[in-house]
Amino acid sequence: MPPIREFSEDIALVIGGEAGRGIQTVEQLLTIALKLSGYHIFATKEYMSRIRGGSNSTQIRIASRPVSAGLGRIDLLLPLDQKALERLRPGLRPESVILGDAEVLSGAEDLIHIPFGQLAEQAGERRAANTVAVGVLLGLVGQGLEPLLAALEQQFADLDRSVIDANLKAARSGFEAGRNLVGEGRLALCLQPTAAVANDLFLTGSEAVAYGAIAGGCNFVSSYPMSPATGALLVLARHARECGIVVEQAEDEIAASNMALGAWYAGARALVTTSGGGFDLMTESLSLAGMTETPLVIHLGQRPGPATGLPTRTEQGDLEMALYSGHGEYPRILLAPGSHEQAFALSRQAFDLADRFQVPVIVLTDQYLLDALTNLPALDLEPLPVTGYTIETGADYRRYAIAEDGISPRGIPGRGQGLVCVDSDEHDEDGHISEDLALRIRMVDKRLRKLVAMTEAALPPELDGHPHADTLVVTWGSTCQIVREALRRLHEHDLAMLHFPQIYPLPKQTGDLLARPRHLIVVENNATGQFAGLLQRHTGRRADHRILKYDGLPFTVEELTKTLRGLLDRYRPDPMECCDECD
Amino acid sequence: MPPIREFSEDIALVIGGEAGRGIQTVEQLLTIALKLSGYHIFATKEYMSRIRGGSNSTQIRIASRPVSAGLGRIDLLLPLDQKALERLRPGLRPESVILGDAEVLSGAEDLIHIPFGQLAEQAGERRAANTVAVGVLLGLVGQGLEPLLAALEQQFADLDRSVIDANLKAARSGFEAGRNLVGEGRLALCLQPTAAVANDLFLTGSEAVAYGAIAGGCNFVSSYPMSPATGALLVLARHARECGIVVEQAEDEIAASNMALGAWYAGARALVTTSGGGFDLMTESLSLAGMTETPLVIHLGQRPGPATGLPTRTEQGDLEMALYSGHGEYPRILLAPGSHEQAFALSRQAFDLADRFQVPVIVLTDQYLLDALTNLPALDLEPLPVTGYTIETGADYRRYAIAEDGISPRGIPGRGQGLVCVDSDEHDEDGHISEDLALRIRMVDKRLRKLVAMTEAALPPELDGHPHADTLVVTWGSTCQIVREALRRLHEHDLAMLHFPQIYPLPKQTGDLLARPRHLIVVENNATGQFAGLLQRHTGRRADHRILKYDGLPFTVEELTKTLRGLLDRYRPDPMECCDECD
Amino acid sequence: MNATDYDRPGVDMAWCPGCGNFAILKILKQALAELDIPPQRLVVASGIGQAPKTPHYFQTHLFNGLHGRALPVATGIKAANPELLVIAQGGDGDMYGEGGNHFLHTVRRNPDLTHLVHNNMVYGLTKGQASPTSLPGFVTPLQTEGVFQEPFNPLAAAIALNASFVARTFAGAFEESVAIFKQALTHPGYALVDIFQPCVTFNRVNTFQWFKEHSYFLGDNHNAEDRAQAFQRAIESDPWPLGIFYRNPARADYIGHLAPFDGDRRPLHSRRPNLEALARVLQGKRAL
Amino acid sequence: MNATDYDRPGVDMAWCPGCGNFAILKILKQALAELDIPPQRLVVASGIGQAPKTPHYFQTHLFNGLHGRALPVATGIKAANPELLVIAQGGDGDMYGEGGNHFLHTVRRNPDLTHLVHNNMVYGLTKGQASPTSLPGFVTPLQTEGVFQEPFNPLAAAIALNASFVARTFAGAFEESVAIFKQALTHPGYALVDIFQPCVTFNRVNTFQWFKEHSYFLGDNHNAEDRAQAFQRAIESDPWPLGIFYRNPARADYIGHLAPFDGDRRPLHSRRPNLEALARVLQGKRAL
Ligand SMILES: Cc1ncc(C[n+]2csc(CCOP(=O)(O)OP(=O)(O)O)c2C)c(N)n1
Ligand SMILES: Cc1ncc(C[n+]2csc(CCOP(=O)(O)OP(=O)(O)O)c2C)c(N)n1
Ligand code: SF4
Ligand code: SF4
Ligand SMILES: [Mg+2]
Ligand SMILES: [Mg+2]
Repeated sequence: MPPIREFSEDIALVIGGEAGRGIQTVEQLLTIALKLSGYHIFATKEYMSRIRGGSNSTQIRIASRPVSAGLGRIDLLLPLDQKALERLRPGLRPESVILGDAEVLSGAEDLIHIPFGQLAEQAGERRAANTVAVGVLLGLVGQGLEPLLAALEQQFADLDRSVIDANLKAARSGFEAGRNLVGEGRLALCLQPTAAVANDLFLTGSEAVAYGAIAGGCNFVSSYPMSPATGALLVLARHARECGIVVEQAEDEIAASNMALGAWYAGARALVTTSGGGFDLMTESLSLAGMTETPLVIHLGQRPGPATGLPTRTEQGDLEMALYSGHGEYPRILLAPGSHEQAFALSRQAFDLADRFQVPVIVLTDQYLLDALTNLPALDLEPLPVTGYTIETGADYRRYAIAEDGISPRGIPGRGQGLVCVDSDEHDEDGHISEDLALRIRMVDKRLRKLVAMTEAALPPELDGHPHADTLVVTWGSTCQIVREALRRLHEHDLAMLHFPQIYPLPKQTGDLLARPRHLIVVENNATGQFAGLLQRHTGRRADHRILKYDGLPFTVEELTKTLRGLLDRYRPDPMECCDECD
Repeated sequence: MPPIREFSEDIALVIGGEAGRGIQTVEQLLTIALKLSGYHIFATKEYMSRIRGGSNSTQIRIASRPVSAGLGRIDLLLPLDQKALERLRPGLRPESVILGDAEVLSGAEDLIHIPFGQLAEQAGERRAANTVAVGVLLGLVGQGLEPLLAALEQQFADLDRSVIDANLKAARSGFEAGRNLVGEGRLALCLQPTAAVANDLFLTGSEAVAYGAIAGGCNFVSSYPMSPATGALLVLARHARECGIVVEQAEDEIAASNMALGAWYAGARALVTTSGGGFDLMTESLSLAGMTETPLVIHLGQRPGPATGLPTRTEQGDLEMALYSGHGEYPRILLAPGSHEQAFALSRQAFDLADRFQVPVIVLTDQYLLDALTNLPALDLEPLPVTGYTIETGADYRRYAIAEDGISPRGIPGRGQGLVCVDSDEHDEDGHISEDLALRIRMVDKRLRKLVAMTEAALPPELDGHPHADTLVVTWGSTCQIVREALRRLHEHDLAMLHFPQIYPLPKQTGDLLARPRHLIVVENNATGQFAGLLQRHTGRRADHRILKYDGLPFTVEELTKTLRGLLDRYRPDPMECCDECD
Repeated sequence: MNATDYDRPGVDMAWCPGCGNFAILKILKQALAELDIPPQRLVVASGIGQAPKTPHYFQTHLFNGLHGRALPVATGIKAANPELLVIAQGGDGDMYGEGGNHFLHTVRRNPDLTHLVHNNMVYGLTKGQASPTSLPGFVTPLQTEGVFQEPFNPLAAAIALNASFVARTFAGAFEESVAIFKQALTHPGYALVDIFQPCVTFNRVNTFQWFKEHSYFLGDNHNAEDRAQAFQRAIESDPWPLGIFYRNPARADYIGHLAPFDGDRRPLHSRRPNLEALARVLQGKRAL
Repeated sequence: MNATDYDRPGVDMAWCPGCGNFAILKILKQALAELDIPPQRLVVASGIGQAPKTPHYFQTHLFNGLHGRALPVATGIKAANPELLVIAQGGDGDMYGEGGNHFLHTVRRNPDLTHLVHNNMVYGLTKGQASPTSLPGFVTPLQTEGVFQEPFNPLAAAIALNASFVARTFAGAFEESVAIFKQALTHPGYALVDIFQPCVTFNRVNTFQWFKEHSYFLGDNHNAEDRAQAFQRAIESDPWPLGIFYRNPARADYIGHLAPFDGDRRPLHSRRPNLEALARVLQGKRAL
């Protein structure tokens, strides 16, 4: 019998299994039951591009305090099959615990065996083995079983009553087995529930993006399915009726973005959601949005490229594409949320900015963030001034009247007496084709002039730590919370981080902020350091180190902690000053 | 009677008229006749996006020595209609001469009237007025009439004999009228013919690109028509039979680039030719080329964007798009010819580089260069090692065998016993889908590793002037010769220019070359200074001045001379040192 | 209204003298006038080419977008504001070449649009390459040995896709064309009108005279609700029939299937974001 | 050859157990074996989806490109080397959705390709959204109130485009399918085979059983050279006919119209660049 293992405060549970064999149900039941029991949750997924088979896993951080980043370590491993055990075992530490059914797992002597299958059979439903497993985990945690029973009722509502009952029974016997493990002193999970968490919101990144869009007044979405961006589309489709959203699955991405432009032109607030390959096909419309000054919001869920790449994995490899593609010269805005709250907030803000500046706004996320599930106390639903950017036209309306700030008042067909003419050719103030080359200059200048106001309105980077810290770690997008937690672990007062929710245009203060630190480190989930390149181009400041990762997986808190520690040690004038206690 | 006007050595003749009314025929007849008479020619066009009407013009530089850039000044104006006269008149200088038919032109007291219409009528063909005009110009130049007569015979070969004869007669009477002007001492064009020029090649930029492609082994072109890139396609179509080229007008640009990839995969050397909007649609295939490591050559003829923009004008606004679009991270090569010779050489080299490194190569030109017509003594037809980059496969062939330099031997289906499997997903060495994340890293590294050899092979920038000059002017693409001529006019020994035929990867020495001068000036035919941005990103060196132009027209030698002169004056420590004689 | 009410005085038209586009513009203005459509209610989405310049030449709202992309833009406009009368207008290359995929799927979707295709069997604006409808043997600077592909038959394709309204006319037949345009404009659903249009500059084969001599209007005995019969007539060539080939009144209405318009056809621009609904949705994300 | 000669032992197949793709792979291997096609002469160009993974699972050259783009890639391959036997393979979303425009124009071009479309009436790889061929009423996480668009009818469309070979079969009909595949593979020109394929995971409506019960093979009395008749049969639904609907032996050969292959079918890779010809061309640029 193995020694007692005790985990406290923040537990990393990993469930592994093949696609289509219930791993997703286990995750859903368990996370919701845990959250309803008052635990903070941060769950991330890692899966193959196939519908059935393969080997996927979910990491669920169960914690007594809010958590918002993925870990590298595994405290508890729940392999649903042999393949999962073998694939995930190399990641185990000596203190890790494997929980499983010895009947389906072999070669794991250190396994804490629980006869999932047998208990399920006893409950009257062989296929309820996974339900038993969920019960065991809840038993280990030690709060009530009720949340799980309620979740089961809901999840299986469409099934026969007898199946539901068997599952409830299975959950109960799993729960008891879990309690027994604790009672026998074989395993102890020492977590503090917080009552308020039960009432928290519980969202994936995709949901945060979609709800943010709705909050931003999105009432039109046209897209073509593509991982990992389809999630947000499905959320909008689910609430289309309730929230009043036109949902259109286009024949291709070209149609999707052109429909969205048509919709914006006619007064809707339209979104397209896609990934890199789909974005390529929209670059023509991006350029069209630039020339016609039609607002557009694109959600770009990144995944590893080039081409089809790794369709279900994560990467931040599309920044430069988002920034530079679409021919010709015209302003655009790039936002990149670093958390679920920010995904909501920026997705919402994207609509405001697009409408205000009449430019395309691109929200860059990635598979890691979109699929991550977490609890949050609340989201900001105070109404933004979502109207007021368009006008009721008079009979003498001119769509492209030369404006000092570059922003010509935008009319909408059917609202007012004016005719709203927009043109992809270079045009006159009325919106009609023109080859007046002096006018050309005025129009280019007008469009580019918006950059002044856009830069002024740019979301400021968020500093964490002392503004004069010696070493500054820069993040953009989904790496934010991972780095933040790593920094918390390093608790070095001469180390700060700067997160950029807005990638372009870069806020004015960027140059100053980057000029200060002696050491500049940029963290990116890609192979070439695209944001570091952008910073250098715009501020002249070259990153001293770039921490890059491009195997399709997100960074983990531990690996960043270690890499940063290594760099700090190199930066320290006298390495002897560094003591072990720092860690 | 106006005073005698004398022009020597280098004459700027401008012909203006509406589309579809013979201006093109005038230009063709005149340029070929002049070239056959031994004069150096550089002719550029400026035209509206319409088939008939509007107001277009052609500038023909007629010179005693080689010329390869457009001027701003007009020495001789030949307006074929009133609109042309009015539009072009503001560009005239006091010493300019207007030649025309007072019957169709009004309000031009300074006009040298020649009754084109009346002479044509006398020749028996009212519509031969333009032929008369060409005759007059040849008469002014004073060499023989034979080249024009021969050109007329050829140009009008399909017409009735009586029409041809009338035109020949018209040409003769025009010629006499021209000789008379000289004889009367009203006008003198003092040009020195060079016998050898008569036997020079006479090419547009489009032809240079197309012939370069053929020299590079191009035997497949699939494209969708788009100005200004259609020209090269038509040249290839014209010689398809003679040179053995598959020519396919695709249904759209997406099909065009995918066909080209299929063709390369199967062993052809394929080209696509397009402009910015079409390129947007190809970015998906660009990324595919990157992942599958299939060579691809794209000719990108730039025009002012965004969107439809100014379809028939010129700009260098697509550099960043060409460099960064197509999702994910993979190497590519960007070339940008600065002259007709270079258009031929780089277009040819593009095939070699694409095949050698198994990457997409983009050749950036623009409307100015593509439509410009000039004479050249010769082009380099020495065979390049156009084969040898692909192998005959063995049964154990692996398309993506990990290679030290990143370049896996490329096989072709049907050549050898091996199976050639290429995949847009991340793949194993065999070319089959893989989700092995450790392999992912090796494959990313393999692809990006090619950049080392690609950088080593990068075409060096071309320095004109002293390597330690105080001020360095940087050019890329078609501005090269214009700047070169401006520098020649400035003849400052502390001023040099550096032209980049290769934009990416930048050659290693770039940083050093840019670090030296005290003043760095970048000249670009766009609004945002894209190449200056690229240089800053890659070398850290910021341009002190960017000379930009974005009205749809190319720079002229005069305006660059003036702007550079102004900058040099500002740079000079003591402006008093500058004397007027310098100019 | 009068056709002249749509005039834009002083506009510089970029078409060649004698181009069939002038006739089509005249037909369109007449049909709109007879239907009393105020310019403020009319939006024309167009692509790039000679034909798509049309909306610049009369009084209308217009979205002159990219080559091939008028249909999805038009669909987006209609789906954002069903009160507008929406036309998608362009050339044969525009709509059947670059935009072919949108054609297929717009027909399947069946939004209430009028689709006007100026079919001159050539690429006009880019100076005379073959278009998908160019006839075999047509020689151009690009198709130097003549077109050999099967010409795209838009009518047969639309009928195969079960389009709800399929017609063809000839720019030279003013009266008949006005009548067909009016039917298309008032048809509830997607309506295709392919218009034979002479291009005097780049198509010296399919001239005004040629179209006139090689086409005729379907007689009264044609039953436009019989799909097989419509197909049979659509694949006829030389002479080419003109008229309304096919009509399917049973096709579902697109707008009615969009959640926000079920029982409420007000344009989206007149609606406020529904933050209460979102609050309810989010409330649901707190519990199970 | 034997079907097993195409096996790739030990390959990990990403399809769900019971998926119709297994049956199609088996049919394809059998047809290739009976026709004695060595893998070295065969190239499969495919897109992205579940169906386009097929060529990874047997011995063949393959170009597994992008979603929707198999047809132009296949055309490029064939036009670079007419000696290869080229298949374009993919799903219904791949070929009729994203790739719809290529479908239209490949049919017009008529290159000698076999076009295999695994039609499961759903987007498999992206987890169950509607495809262009999904039937009305089909409910998905995206089409939450059911599909309402007209389903895309690939056979009717291909016949409208005057395709040179148009067939449909069912993955569950092994013998008949092998025969149809063999005809398609040996047909000189573009040959479409649309294959009803059950998706056991995301299409619970159009199951194996459903396809079996709702389809039947055309009898001997069907005249595949009669275009109108073919169209009539192609628009029939429930039950859906299977078999070879249409064949047009008169369609022109694509390769024969490409200048380099006129009288010389050697692949382009075996040819040297023709610098002499270029020199002649350039010589011409010196004179008039
Ligand atoms: C993406 C893209 N590709 C190509 C072009 C160039 N282009 C402009 S119009 C046109 C074709 C014109 O032919 P058609 O659509 O038949 O219209 P027409 O001029 O004959 O009325 C082309 C190829 C473009 N503007 N955009
Ligand atoms: C440009 C682009 N858009 C979207 C996708 C995502 N995607 C991959 S497969 C697929 C559809 C799969 O359906 P289908 O073609 O019917 O094939 P199946 O999986 O059903 O065999 C989609 C939308 C993609 N890979 N590329
Ligand atoms: S080129 Fe043809 S289509 Fe275009 S305006 Fe002229 S005649 Fe009309
Ligand atoms: S999802 Fe459907 S099509 Fe894809 S492998 Fe599974 S059963 Fe086959
Ligand atoms: Mg046309
Ligand atoms: Mg499918």
